Amino acid sequence: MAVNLDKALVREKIAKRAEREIENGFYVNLGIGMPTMVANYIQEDKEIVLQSENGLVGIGRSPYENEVDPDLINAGKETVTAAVGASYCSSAESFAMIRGEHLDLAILGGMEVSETGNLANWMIPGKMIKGMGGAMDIVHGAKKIVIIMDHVNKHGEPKILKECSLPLTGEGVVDRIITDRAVIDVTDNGLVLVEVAEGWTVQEVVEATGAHLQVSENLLSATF
Amino acid sequence: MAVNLDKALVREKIAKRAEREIENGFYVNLGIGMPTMVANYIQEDKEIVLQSENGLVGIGRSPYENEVDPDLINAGKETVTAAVGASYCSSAESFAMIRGEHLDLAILGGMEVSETGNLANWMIPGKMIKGMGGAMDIVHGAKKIVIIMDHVNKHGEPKILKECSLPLTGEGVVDRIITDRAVIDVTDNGLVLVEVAEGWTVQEVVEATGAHLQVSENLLSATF
Amino acid sequence: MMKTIYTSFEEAVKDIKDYSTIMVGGFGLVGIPENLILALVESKVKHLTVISNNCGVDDWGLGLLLENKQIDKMIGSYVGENKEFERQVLAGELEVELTPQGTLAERIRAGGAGIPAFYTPAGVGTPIAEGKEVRNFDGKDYLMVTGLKADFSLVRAAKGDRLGNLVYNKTARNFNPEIAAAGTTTIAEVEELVDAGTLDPDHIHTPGIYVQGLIEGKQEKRIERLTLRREA
Amino acid sequence: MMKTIYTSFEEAVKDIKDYSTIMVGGFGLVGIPENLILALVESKVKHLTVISNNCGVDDWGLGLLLENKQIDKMIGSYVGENKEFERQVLAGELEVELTPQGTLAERIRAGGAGIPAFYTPAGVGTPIAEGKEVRNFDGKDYLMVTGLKADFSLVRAAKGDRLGNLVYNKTARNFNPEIAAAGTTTIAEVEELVDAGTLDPDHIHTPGIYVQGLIEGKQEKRIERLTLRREA
Repeated sequence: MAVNLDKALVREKIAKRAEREIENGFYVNLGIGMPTMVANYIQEDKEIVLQSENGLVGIGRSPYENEVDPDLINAGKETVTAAVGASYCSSAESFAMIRGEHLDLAILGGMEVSETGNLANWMIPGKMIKGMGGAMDIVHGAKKIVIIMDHVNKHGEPKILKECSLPLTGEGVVDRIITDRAVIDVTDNGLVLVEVAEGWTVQEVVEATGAHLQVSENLLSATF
Repeated sequence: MAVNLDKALVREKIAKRAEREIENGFYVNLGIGMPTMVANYIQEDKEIVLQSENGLVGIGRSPYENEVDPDLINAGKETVTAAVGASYCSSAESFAMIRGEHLDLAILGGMEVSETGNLANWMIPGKMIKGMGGAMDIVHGAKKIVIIMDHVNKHGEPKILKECSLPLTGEGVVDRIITDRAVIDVTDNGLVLVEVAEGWTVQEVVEATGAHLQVSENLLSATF
Repeated sequence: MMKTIYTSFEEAVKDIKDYSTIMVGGFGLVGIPENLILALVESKVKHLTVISNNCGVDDWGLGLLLENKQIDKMIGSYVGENKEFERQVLAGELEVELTPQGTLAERIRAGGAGIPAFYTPAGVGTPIAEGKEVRNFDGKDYLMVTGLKADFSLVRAAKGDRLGNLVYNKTARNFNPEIAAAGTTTIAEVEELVDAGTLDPDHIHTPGIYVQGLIEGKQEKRIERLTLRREA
Repeated sequence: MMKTIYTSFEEAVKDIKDYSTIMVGGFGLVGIPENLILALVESKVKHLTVISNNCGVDDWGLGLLLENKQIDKMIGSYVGENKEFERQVLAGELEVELTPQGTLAERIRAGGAGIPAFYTPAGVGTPIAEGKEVRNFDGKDYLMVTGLKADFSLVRAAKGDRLGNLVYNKTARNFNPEIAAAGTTTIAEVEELVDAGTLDPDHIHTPGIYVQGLIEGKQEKRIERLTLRREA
């Protein structure tokens, strides 16, 4: 039977699971929204660097009121501080760094992911298009791309599909999907279910997924 | 009758005439060899900036012995100083500046120039090829390209030709040629003789030129 | 390299005429040339093509030009902070060209660096690939995109010297250095104008060769999303 | 971002194997990673492809690798300071690819920036255009050239911190920043190794993300053309 958690708790659960993707020593870009929350859960024993595409390598914690510098923000336009050992660069240099695949990991939000790793997360036809920002660059710009999102949309329909119905952000770019219900890898042989969240069964996850899901031989259950 | 000046004096004469191409406020790149000498004759009332393609905007005078910094050289690998208000940049940025046509003027040496403004100044077939260095970039990288060279080679043969016989450095890139005998502009309608040096006649210059030379209506004589 | 030092913002933007293409530095409201934008609003110049990552907010930055209907076309990567923008687009009053942010930054750099076109993976297989050449290098597809230049570039720096050398503060650097290089005429609004020789040549972010005019001004530096650490 | 801090140059280059492609910073003898090159000579690694603007002089810098016949192929823009270079080329022992200096710098930048190819005017109509695509943009011809990457990049900086952030001194910057970004593994020889947080984040030329290992060393800094001002 499906678990019911309030929205904030679901987001926290996904963010905490996503944090485990970050290895010690990683350079990481966190997308705007839920991915930014991942930073709140980074284990203290990990030394990592958060990159912000507006030109900061080494995002620090949020500032105390007396530390606020209006010239220092992250890509979500929030005031931040710089971590010890940070550096600033231009947007062109920042995206040279991204496009050149110098980041180890990017964690981004998603609207839909296809079984071949296509991602849609920037526009809904008929609605005002606000722009893709840096998402189209970032999906090509890290050694590993992890998408975090709800497993189904507000109508209960799968967001993991054979083909995306929405316009794409990138083609064949997703390596791993983390939802409130499961962790799914995109492989050359299709989608592989590698973890099932606490409170969910393999059967329930398979039924809530709109594409063929192989079950890993090493499937883990109730990992988060 | 042709004048006879020793080699050093000829070079000085050409360099001094080339200096007149530099207007107040110009950013200028001077090629290695004779063009570098032009810096010695820059009139004191002109404020100009010399760019060095190895990453210095604002070459200063040569250093006194106690000022030598082995990390500070020009593109000719000579020790220099930085002028007041200079800046350093990477080679990629330096050539971005050059390729983007931010320089007002480049003064370069030449082996041959054609009537369509082709330049050959980097290799002689059969001889060891040392490389083009930055010349191929610079000929596309300033608003005006001035070539300074002897009017004829050591065998007395013209260096200004209908077609270059040597492999090119750039095609249609030269705006003006300054030799020991004349100043010649490369125009859409061919070569135009605009100045004749002291001691030379129009006839002598025409005869020592291997391409058709129109004589400017505003021809100046004995200007240098 | 003698630069024009303006004493009024009105004078600094007076050469910007109708139908000009202008590039404007900044990311969100950070690093925008606030006073140059205000002067453009006052100047009533119109039919502008504006190249900038964002388009301000409804009552600040490029949003003011928008409100005044001075912009015909906007090239940027994200314009989501602005309701008037949405209204004008839906009403067909404003043309928009959306470009991935990294592609935008690199197109601007290419424009200033004399590179007419380059290849990037961003956007392959997406709506923005329409009409663009796709080319495979080493088994991977890329789009060809072209360099961008502007008649006028407006940037903001923390300090500028009288030879046009600029240094930026923290993330206010963003698009400013590449935009400074891509303008036929580049005007820098600086927080502090200093004498030549004051800035360390190793620390200069924008060499003066890219800058034609400077003006000192005081900025409001509005904050879009004040995010504070909760006291422990 | 934990970087390997080497305590011997021998150890710093030990992963560089025969047939590796290496990029080496420097212009002439300025800004070259002197001790890393010396360690490569000692290592006797061979069949190297070397990408560097120049190839040292007969008895210093990359000239030492050449003398030792460790280089199979050289990609650079000017190799005129080296007699042994000439001998090996004429004897067919050394392959050379000459590239205009600005194109070389930009190809290296492109390699580090994930740009597989771009267009440049340099070389159109010259021998180096042979075999390259020519394309017209806005009435002007350009050559398509490709990005360059390396298995190992060796750079030299004035200061480096333990997170790999680097700053360069004066014209010793040259090719080093772009080469640092284009190496799969980048090793920096620094004149002074400092703690993280020591360098001003606004003054860092190479962000630590590009650097995998660092080592402190003392350089000779040989001068190729000492040019002095005559005393008045």
